[in-house]
Amino acid sequence: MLELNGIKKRFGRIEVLHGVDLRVHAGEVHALLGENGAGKSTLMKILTGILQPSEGTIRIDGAERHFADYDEAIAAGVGIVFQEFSLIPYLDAVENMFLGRELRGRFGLLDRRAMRARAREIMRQLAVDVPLDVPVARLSVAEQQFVEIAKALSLNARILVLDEPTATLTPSEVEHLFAVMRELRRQDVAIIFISHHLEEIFEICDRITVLRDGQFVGSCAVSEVDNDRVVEMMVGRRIESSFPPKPGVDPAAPVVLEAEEVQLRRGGPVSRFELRSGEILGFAGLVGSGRTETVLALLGAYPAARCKVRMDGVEKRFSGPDEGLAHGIGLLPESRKDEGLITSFSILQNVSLNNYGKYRRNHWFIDLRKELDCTTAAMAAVRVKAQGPHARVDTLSGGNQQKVVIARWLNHDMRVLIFDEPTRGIDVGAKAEIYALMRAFTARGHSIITVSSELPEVIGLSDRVCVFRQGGIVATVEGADINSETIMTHATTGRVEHVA
Amino acid sequence: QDQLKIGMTFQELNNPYFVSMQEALNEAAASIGAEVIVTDAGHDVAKQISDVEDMLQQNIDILLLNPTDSAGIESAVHAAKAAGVIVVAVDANANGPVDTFVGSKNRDAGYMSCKYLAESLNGEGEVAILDGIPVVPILERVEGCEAALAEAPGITLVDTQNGRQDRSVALGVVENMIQSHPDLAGIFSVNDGGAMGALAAIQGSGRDIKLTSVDGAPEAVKAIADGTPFVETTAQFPRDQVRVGLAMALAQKWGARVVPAQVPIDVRVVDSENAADFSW
Amino acid sequence: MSHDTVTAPEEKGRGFSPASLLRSPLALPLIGLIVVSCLMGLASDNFFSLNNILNVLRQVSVVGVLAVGMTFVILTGGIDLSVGAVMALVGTLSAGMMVNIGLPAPLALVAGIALGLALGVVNGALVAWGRMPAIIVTLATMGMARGLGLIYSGGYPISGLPSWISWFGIGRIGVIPVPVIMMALIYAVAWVVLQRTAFGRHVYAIGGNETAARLSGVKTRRVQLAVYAISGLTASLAAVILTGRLMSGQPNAGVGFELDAIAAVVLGGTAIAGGRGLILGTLIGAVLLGILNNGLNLMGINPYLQDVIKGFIILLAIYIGRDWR
Amino acid sequence: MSHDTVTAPEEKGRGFSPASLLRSPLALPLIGLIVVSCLMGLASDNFFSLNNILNVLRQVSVVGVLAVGMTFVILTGGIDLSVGAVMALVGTLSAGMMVNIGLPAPLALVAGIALGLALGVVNGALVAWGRMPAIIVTLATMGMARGLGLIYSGGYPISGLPSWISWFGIGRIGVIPVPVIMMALIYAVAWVVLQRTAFGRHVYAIGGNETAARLSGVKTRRVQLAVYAISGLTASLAAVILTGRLMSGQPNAGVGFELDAIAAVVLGGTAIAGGRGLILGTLIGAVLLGILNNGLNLMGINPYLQDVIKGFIILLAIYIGRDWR
Ligand SMILES: Nc1ncnc2c1ncn2[C@@H]1O[C@H](COP(=O)(O)OP(=O)(O)OP(=O)(O)O)[C@@H](O)[C@H]1O
Ligand SMILES: Nc1ncnc2c1ncn2[C@@H]1O[C@H](COP(=O)(O)OP(=O)(O)OP(=O)(O)O)[C@@H](O)[C@H]1O
Ligand SMILES: [Mg+2]
Ligand SMILES: [Mg+2]
Repeated sequence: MLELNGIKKRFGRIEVLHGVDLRVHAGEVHALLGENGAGKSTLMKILTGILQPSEGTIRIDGAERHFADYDEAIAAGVGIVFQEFSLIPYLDAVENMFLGRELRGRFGLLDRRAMRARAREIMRQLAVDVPLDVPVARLSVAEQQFVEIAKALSLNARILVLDEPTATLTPSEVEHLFAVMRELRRQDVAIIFISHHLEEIFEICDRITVLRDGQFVGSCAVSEVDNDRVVEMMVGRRIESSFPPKPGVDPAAPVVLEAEEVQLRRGGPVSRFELRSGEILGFAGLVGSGRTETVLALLGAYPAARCKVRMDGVEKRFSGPDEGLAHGIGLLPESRKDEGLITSFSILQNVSLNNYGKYRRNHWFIDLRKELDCTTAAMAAVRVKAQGPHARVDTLSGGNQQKVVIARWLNHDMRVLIFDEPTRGIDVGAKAEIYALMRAFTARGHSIITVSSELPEVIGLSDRVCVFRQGGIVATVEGADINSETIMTHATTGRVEHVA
Repeated sequence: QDQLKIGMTFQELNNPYFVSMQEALNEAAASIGAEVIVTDAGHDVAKQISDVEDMLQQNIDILLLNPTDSAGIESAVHAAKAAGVIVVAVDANANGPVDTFVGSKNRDAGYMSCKYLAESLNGEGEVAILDGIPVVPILERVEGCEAALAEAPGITLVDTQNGRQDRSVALGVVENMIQSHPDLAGIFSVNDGGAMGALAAIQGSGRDIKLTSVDGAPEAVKAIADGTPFVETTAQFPRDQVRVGLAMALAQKWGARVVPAQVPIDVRVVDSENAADFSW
Repeated sequence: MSHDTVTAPEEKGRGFSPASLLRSPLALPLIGLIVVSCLMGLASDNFFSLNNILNVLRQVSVVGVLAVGMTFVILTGGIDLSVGAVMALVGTLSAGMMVNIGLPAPLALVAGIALGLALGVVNGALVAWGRMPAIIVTLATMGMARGLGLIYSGGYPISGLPSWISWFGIGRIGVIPVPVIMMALIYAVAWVVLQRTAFGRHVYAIGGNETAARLSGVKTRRVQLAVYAISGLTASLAAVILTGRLMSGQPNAGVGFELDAIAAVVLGGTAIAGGRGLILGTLIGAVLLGILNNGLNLMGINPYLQDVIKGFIILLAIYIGRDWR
Repeated sequence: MSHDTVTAPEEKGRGFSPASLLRSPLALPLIGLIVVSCLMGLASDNFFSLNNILNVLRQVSVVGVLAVGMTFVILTGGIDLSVGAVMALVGTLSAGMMVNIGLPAPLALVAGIALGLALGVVNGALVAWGRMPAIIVTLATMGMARGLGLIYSGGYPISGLPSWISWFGIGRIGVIPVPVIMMALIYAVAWVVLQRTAFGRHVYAIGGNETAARLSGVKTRRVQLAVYAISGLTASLAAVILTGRLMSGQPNAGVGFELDAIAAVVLGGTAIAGGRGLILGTLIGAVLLGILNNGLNLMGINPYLQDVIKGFIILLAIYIGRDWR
């Protein structure tokens, strides 16, 4: 039904797609796989008219098509959920879903009732309960993701592209999404699905196409391959277990950071936890369970009702991430584009952003050479694929942008790193390396808190796991208790103590 | 021999008063075959200094200076003299070695207007002053006005507000004045621009308030002739100021060693009786 | 794990309970208006007279109308510094067409309005298709419009208009001044357009996130063009009122009015970065500014001091309201 | 996958090859400068004389210095409309301290500079800690500063300064006018601060993405405070030059200079939204504006027409340079 032939794409002098083919049939879920920067998003942008191919053709139902912009693609029945959000922060979910395609009633005025009813229906289909009346800026990242998905569904597209829709979702929500995808498949919609979670591929997809460095590697049915084979196609080599062994934390290890009382909202639950030297503490929980807010509150970046923190046994009250930084605590935020990167900066400038102490000359001035050397090393450590340290980060693929933020913190001499969804959008190969770097960091006696919605990641990486539910920690599990059943039980049914 | 080059810098050129001055200058220069360069400072002294500097780059022989501020322009006067240029201040004086100053008797103008106002109110009632941009000529008019009002014991000055010599600003300011002083009987405006705004406000309110002003602008004269509440304007003679100023400069150019340091130009009351015949 | 884990959305009341009113973005501008009015009322007896209230509204009308177009522009994240100059140019040329060319007055007014619209379209085209920053485009067109007005009039105001033109400035229907009625109508239309049409939603969307709006299929350039055109249109409607008030075409009228219009928009709770704000807030902001001018005049405060007080009150109002922005 | 997949970093040439110069963000402002200069040179014989070039630079110095602080502010995504008024207030009060209070002149100048800095700090505090939009904060402080200057001086300029003050305005060292030297020094310092210090990078970072900068530990509020303080500082340095040129304290000076400074910054290629731009671009922009004013005067163009031409050339320059923004 859909045929992309020999698609090439150049940005300036650099070719990022070298003649890619893609064939998708009606009523199939087709996985598009590849490492970060392989060209998946670029290919999808070409399909949807957002970028123009330098060469190559697009055929739908055998007819060659040119889309000058996304609107024309929509008219031809092609819809996409973008990897990066494209919602209007101050409009509500309904307005966002129908933006540019509003339903009109009398006198050409908006038919708000009809749009609302339609939005409710789509949300019901997705089995999520997203507030429809508040500005989407106030929704959690996952809720925003659902608004994005709902928006694409409202197009009734015949070809639907989902670019890493699950990166911010927890397993149960992924299930809801898959249910909807299966339903669409029954209705003969062709779905192109991009994800770095390979188990999802095996669960939902019918066929796969693999890209590597902008090159077409191969296309086959899912049933013909297994996990290792897919990884090999993507990366060009085998990857052993992605999680490094847990060395086990000495129970006598000193407590670096102790949260005595964190209460996000007045009257809400109070959480306590401690972070020991040399450990990775995982924060698990459902979307909106308050993990992000808790870590922000630690640093004073979220106005919690109460927040009592001790560092090395001394009571501290951080007024913001700058003070955290001064005490050796770094935060990698949840949303790289809005909160992590200066998109107009180069990689180099992003990496050194808060670390000029390292490259000072005569106390005041930046030592440009040292800055360049350190950045090049940091980039190599996390494998940023880019033209060089002076490339602007907004020309990088999503995963590579994430790596830049990680490189910023690993380049720093921090004692505690707080990573909120650190591997969002990162490919399997790079993930393993980042996990190894995290372990290397704790091996030096430092500590990490990692918030993750990916259960396997929390389980495979953490020495201990704090499980969140409804704004507070309901349980802290260690050792053999770190398994999906226990964590999910706590996360869904754990008792929340409400304190006045 | 080179053509004579005359530079004139105006404090503003979006005011009929200075526009007519410019017209008279152009006519006069044409009659003697001289070249004229004109700049508009827009009430910005710094720009006026730059304008003079630029004119000096063009080797002018005569600088007619209508300063937006007497003190601030001093360095430009020095620069001009240093370049051997004859400097005549027109309408407002400038500090520094100016050769001649030609200007209205502004204090008299204010005095005459307010005296007229007091008399037309039969010597009693509440009056207000519509002030303008604080530059010397305007301040002198207010001073003269206050002196005249002080001579009439039955007159009380109840309000002074700033209309910035701008018609639309003055309109709003006078509307408010009229609201807050139910017994207001007269208004003196420092210039005709502000007065036209005040006139609109008075007419809009339907109250009987007499208005006087300074300048003699065509619109004001017409309003006076039409028998509106605008009863008098003390006319200045902008065309004559520039003609006299140019003459003083030419006299020096021809070799005169003693020219008057100041040539005060008289002002004249224009009211309903002589308005029909008056123009700049 | 079912969806009750997603915290239930707090139902936003559709009705107007006092609490919902307090949470509305209009609440703070309104409170500011009430507080300032009361202060002025205490300080000056005349303040609360019907006559004075109508007086204030009439004075507000010119900036109030300018601020409507400015609201559209600011909502998209732009700015229009040319409104005062466009107003002056339109007023001057309309008057010129009546007096110098002898065009029938209604025709001249319509031609003037068309001209304002055209100037707005020029601004919009430069911003939307030229991809130039609005602040600099409109700064340049501001200078150009002023210059053109002065060239046309030679620096003289143009008077001698048919006397019925003053109806737009000082006429009344019943007790209500005509400019106040015009302003009210313009605000009503603007409200419907912003709140009840797709175009209005697109204006907000562009201010919220232009790229995202474009990717959603909003014709962002066309909308941008339109908001500057609207701003040109309201500037020329303001010119009609002003011409009626001044009974002449004034090439140098309205200097600095763009700043007053911006202040009105922002005092009314509209975010200067775009995306958020209500047209009624702008009306409140414009009235608030008008009351300040009027009240300080009524109190007979030294005009220099008035500037200081006005600045201070604007800061205070914005400071109190800043969480809503 | 070894790191040869990390494509070799394209060495950013430290040397100045012609190609790299063309790709630099300074290229277009520079081309604009050269084109306009040539046009002016063709139209007027005097234009390229050394005397006239120094004359232009001297005329540029006041706005040029104001534009330095403005560049810092705009790079963070802010704006400072108060610079002209602050300059006037500082000049007026310094002059007042010399003339009325009899303070020794150097002390009065230093006190004036400290005052300008303090006013900048007030702006910065309101923006950074008050979380209020810069445009409205500085609009209000602009009005307040003007009002205060007028109240202090009663509207009269303050003259009678010690004559050596004029050295700052019209003095020369060798052939070079003192204000030009001051301007050059200020630009040099600004360049080092922006390009070679952590503070400078943070200025750019805040303009690029304030949230990201804050979350990564940049003291965003302190940096914001600092840029407005710098703007206040450069405004008071401009006041020293201006006082030297005017030999008096002028409460009405510098009306509209904030717009000239903004135009210089934007003509120089700095994005009005912040995050991108170079201080040298601002210098080029300021000189470009100065050349326009000077050249149009030298050609003897009708002053009304000058505004139109200036607006047109600004639009043209920005239009040509827009891809770099
Ligand atoms: N505007 C641009 N200018 C220059 N290079 C670009 C631009 N956009 C993308 N690229 C480059 O194209 C390559 C492919 O990027 P793309 O976003 O398609 O990767 P991806 O496969 O989606 O990766 P990820 O899994 O990380 O999302 C990357 O190397 C990226 O740096
Ligand atoms: N700015 C905001 N205003 C109002 N509510 C918010 C805001 N940000 C988040 N919330 C709500 O707070 C709750 C907790 O969000 P938080 O982001 O801390 O959860 P999380 O456990 O990190 O989940 P996620 O995976 O979504 O990041 C969510 O229900 C969310 O809707
Ligand atoms: Mg991608
Ligand atoms: Mg989170």
